Amino acid sequence: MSSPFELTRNITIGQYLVRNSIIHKLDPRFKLASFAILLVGIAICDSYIGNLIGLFLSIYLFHLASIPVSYGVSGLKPAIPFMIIIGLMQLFLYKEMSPDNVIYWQLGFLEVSSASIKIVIISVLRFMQIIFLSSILTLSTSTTEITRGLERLLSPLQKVKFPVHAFSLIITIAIRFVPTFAMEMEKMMKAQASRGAEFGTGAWWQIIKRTTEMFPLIIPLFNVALARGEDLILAMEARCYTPGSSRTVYTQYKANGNDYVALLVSVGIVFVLVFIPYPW
Amino acid sequence: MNQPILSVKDLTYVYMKSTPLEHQALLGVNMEITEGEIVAIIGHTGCGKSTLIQHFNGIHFPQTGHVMINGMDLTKPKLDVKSLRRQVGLVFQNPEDQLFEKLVGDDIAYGPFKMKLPLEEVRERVKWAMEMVGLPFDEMKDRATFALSGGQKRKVALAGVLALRPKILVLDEPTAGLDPKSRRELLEKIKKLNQEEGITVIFVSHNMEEVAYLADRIYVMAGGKEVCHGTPEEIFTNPEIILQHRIGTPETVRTLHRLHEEGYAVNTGRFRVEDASTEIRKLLPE
Amino acid sequence: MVERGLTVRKIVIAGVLGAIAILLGVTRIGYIPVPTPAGNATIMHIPVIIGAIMEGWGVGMIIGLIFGVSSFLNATVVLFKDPLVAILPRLLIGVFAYITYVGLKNFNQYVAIGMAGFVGSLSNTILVMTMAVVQNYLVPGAAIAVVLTQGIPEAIVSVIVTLAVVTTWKKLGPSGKQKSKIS
Amino acid sequence: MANEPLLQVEDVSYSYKINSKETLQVLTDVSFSVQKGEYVAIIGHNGSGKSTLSKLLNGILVPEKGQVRVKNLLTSDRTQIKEIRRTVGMVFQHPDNQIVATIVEDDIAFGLENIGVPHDEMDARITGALEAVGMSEYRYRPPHHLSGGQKQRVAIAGILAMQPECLVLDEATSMLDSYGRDDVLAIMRKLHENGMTIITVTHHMNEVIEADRVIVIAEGKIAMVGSPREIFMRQQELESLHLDVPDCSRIAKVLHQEVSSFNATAMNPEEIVSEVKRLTHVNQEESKS
Repeated sequence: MSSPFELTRNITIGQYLVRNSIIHKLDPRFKLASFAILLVGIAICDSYIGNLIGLFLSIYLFHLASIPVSYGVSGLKPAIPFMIIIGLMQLFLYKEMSPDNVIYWQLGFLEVSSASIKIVIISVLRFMQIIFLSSILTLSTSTTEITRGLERLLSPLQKVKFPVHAFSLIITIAIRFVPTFAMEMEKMMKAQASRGAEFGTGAWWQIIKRTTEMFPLIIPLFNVALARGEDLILAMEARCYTPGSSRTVYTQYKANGNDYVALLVSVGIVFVLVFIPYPW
Repeated sequence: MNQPILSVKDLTYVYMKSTPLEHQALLGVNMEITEGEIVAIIGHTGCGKSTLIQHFNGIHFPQTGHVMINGMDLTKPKLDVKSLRRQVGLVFQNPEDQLFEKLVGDDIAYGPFKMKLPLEEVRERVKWAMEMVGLPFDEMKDRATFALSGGQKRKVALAGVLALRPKILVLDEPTAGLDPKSRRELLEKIKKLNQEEGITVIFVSHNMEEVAYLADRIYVMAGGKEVCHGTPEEIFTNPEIILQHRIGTPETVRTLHRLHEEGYAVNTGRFRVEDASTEIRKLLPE
Repeated sequence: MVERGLTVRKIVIAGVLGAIAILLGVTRIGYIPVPTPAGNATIMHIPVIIGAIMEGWGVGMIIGLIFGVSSFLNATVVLFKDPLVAILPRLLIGVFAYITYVGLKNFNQYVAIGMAGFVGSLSNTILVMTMAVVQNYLVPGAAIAVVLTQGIPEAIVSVIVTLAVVTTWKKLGPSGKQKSKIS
Repeated sequence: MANEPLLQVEDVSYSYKINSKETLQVLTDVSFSVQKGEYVAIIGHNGSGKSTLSKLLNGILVPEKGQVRVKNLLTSDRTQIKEIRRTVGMVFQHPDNQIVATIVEDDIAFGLENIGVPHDEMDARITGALEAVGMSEYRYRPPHHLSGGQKQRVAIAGILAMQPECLVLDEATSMLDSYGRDDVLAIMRKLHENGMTIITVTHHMNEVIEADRVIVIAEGKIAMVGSPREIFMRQQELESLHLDVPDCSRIAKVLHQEVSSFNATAMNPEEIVSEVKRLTHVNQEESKS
């Protein structure tokens, strides 16, 4: 019998898998940039062939990263019911006014046309690629690296007074405290349960009752978080942190050949996906 | 009437079973506690003591082995968890974090209200619980919880558990982080609950002065098992156990052990300041 | 005391509330079981609203971004695998909540906080649904139905939670001579 | 060059606003100074004002009345605040709430980045600081996998890397278990031996035994100042301030009452043992002769 209180088990932020692959070793700046470029390509590409190529390439990336494809597939599974619903809606409700759109079936405002079939299939393919790509990114890059990479990528924005470092510091703090709060929450759930707490007992329409029933968890969670925040403010000030003042940087990345290759290949793939006029 | 109120037999527990993070927390614990006792459970961080005490009120259930509490078998599938939790009150570490009602009285009344008791009875229980922990009922019940000091908040949290009227009170590090004054007050209240109300107390602690002050018996845990148990005097006189399990000892005991090492004949288990003084006095010339 | 830009306080509050937004998203605590088409009302956007009330729209926007990205990364529904639906609308929750709060706070603190909770929550639903229509996931009729059946209960939940958390933290507390239930 | 104190607190008063009308006076006319290399313990029960006092030492709070000087810099001078805070480093009570980053080494780098330490120098400083607290093997770990005591050691390393001249520990051991506390106390001892100025704020009497000087704070004022030995002798006064005396001091006192030649100022097991030895030895000598 497993305990209902093992919260930490369900936390999947930072699913980082330690491997020694080419993908893992990429400079996070370049990895993030390549990821972004590929996403844009996938979002624009609306041909069957282009999307199939994209799907094939994203599966190949798992191989490159020495990560079993099953990790990506498991990300797809929970989405299937919703995909079916959305797919059906698009299938019957999507309308397009174009001369070569063939309508196969029609009933009232419902219609199935060549355009609606295409949009369903393309959406499914696109969705799979996006899931696979983001899985590879999060499985091969630690959250720390993602944050650092993001900070460096955004650093040109400093010129227009965008507080890049403060921004990445916020994200770092958020990621840093998720496991802490999760443990806190776990303790809180146990403690309130021992005092007889029950959740979701009111009649289904009693919104207020059902909400206030969660108070024993929600209120302490926010209180503890904000109280910790107060402490952290002092600790950061005591360590000479002043927002906006100049600072040096500890982790420095140096891009090597592989990184540039990765970027170029990504641009190449986008070109292949978007600019080649495929027949379908 | 020598039936133990709580008994643990060959209890094992594995966290996150069948995941990569699997972690064996308990490897066959045995324990017997008699009604009216105060028992301390001590041991290094990660020895399994928190996991063990969370079995006592149905937060965890035995994976293998048995836990019997006041005649209830925790391995039975149709266990009435609610009734178990009324018999065993569990106070977690830093329990003041769990206060959520704006008013002291409301927070303490949370448990009794959840038991669907009539208002009159709830009030009686809150009043009793507050007085047991040393919070005057009339003066404190309408106070705002967030305006209290750390020590007072902890008393409110303890009262919130006491209001369930448990037979057994289980506390995880009850005085951690309190200042000496609040610490002493809280320890006195716990002792009073045991002596006047007959509540069986089980507590986990790192503070050996506190263990020496409260406990009738000590269980020492290490690596997911109980390694020995006995009265404080028995445990503190045993230098092997102390060394092997890195049990911190009260300063009094440390002094007596030092004297013992120097070849003086002293009883090393005399942990109270007065007793230790008497013990040393015997060595000195008239 | 008006301090410009991001102070240490703003950075830290945004960080810890962002952590709560992530935590609520990856565990079940973020869902309150009340009757809606989804089967529950989410409170994941409430840290955004609270951040905006406490530290202004900028902080609200950043927590909104964290919430959005986290819901994008954790999305199991295709709708939220689209950053335009998952992230963009979330940036504005805090802005709406903040404007509401500032507009009403001189009238009455409690009303201001409650309304900020309501407006912030409803803007979340409306903006997400708008983007869903724009991006062709839903037809306008379905989106309006969702706003009414999911958005309204969520907004009510949001009012209750926001009020409770903010008044506790700001120590607005029991106004005057409130008595406990057992008196 | 006269022996200029590292830290000077002069007639400092401080009060908190409870609401628009009421204020709560927490410190009244407190004065003391700390010399370089000194080990000072500030002790008092909760609400005595000791935590406020510690926050005045590096300019987190600025005195309402009076002044605080760090190496002759006024903490009220906000342009000097960075210099003041790199001179006086501060470790807080809750180990979890002072770690900013997701990896131990990044957290230690945080302070270094803030004070603009060049990149080439950082690595050596991080290595040194982690070694000083015995946490080198945890350099690449995320902090949430560490125990409370280990986190606190990381927090200390984060300050040490900034190479302060004085370390203030604001109840830094109160959330730790006994092992964690012993580890932190051992680090403090070692740092002090190497010349670091240490100010520890605590409510545990047995943590002040090693201090050169103890300052007892009660109701916002300095109630007693002296060596630990002098302070422990005033057992009744301490008890009236809700402060404990170490058990060994109490034993020594009891024994002194019965055997007047027993030194009443013994305050740890070693000193008790040596007193017993001295007296029994004398006794043996006497019986021989």
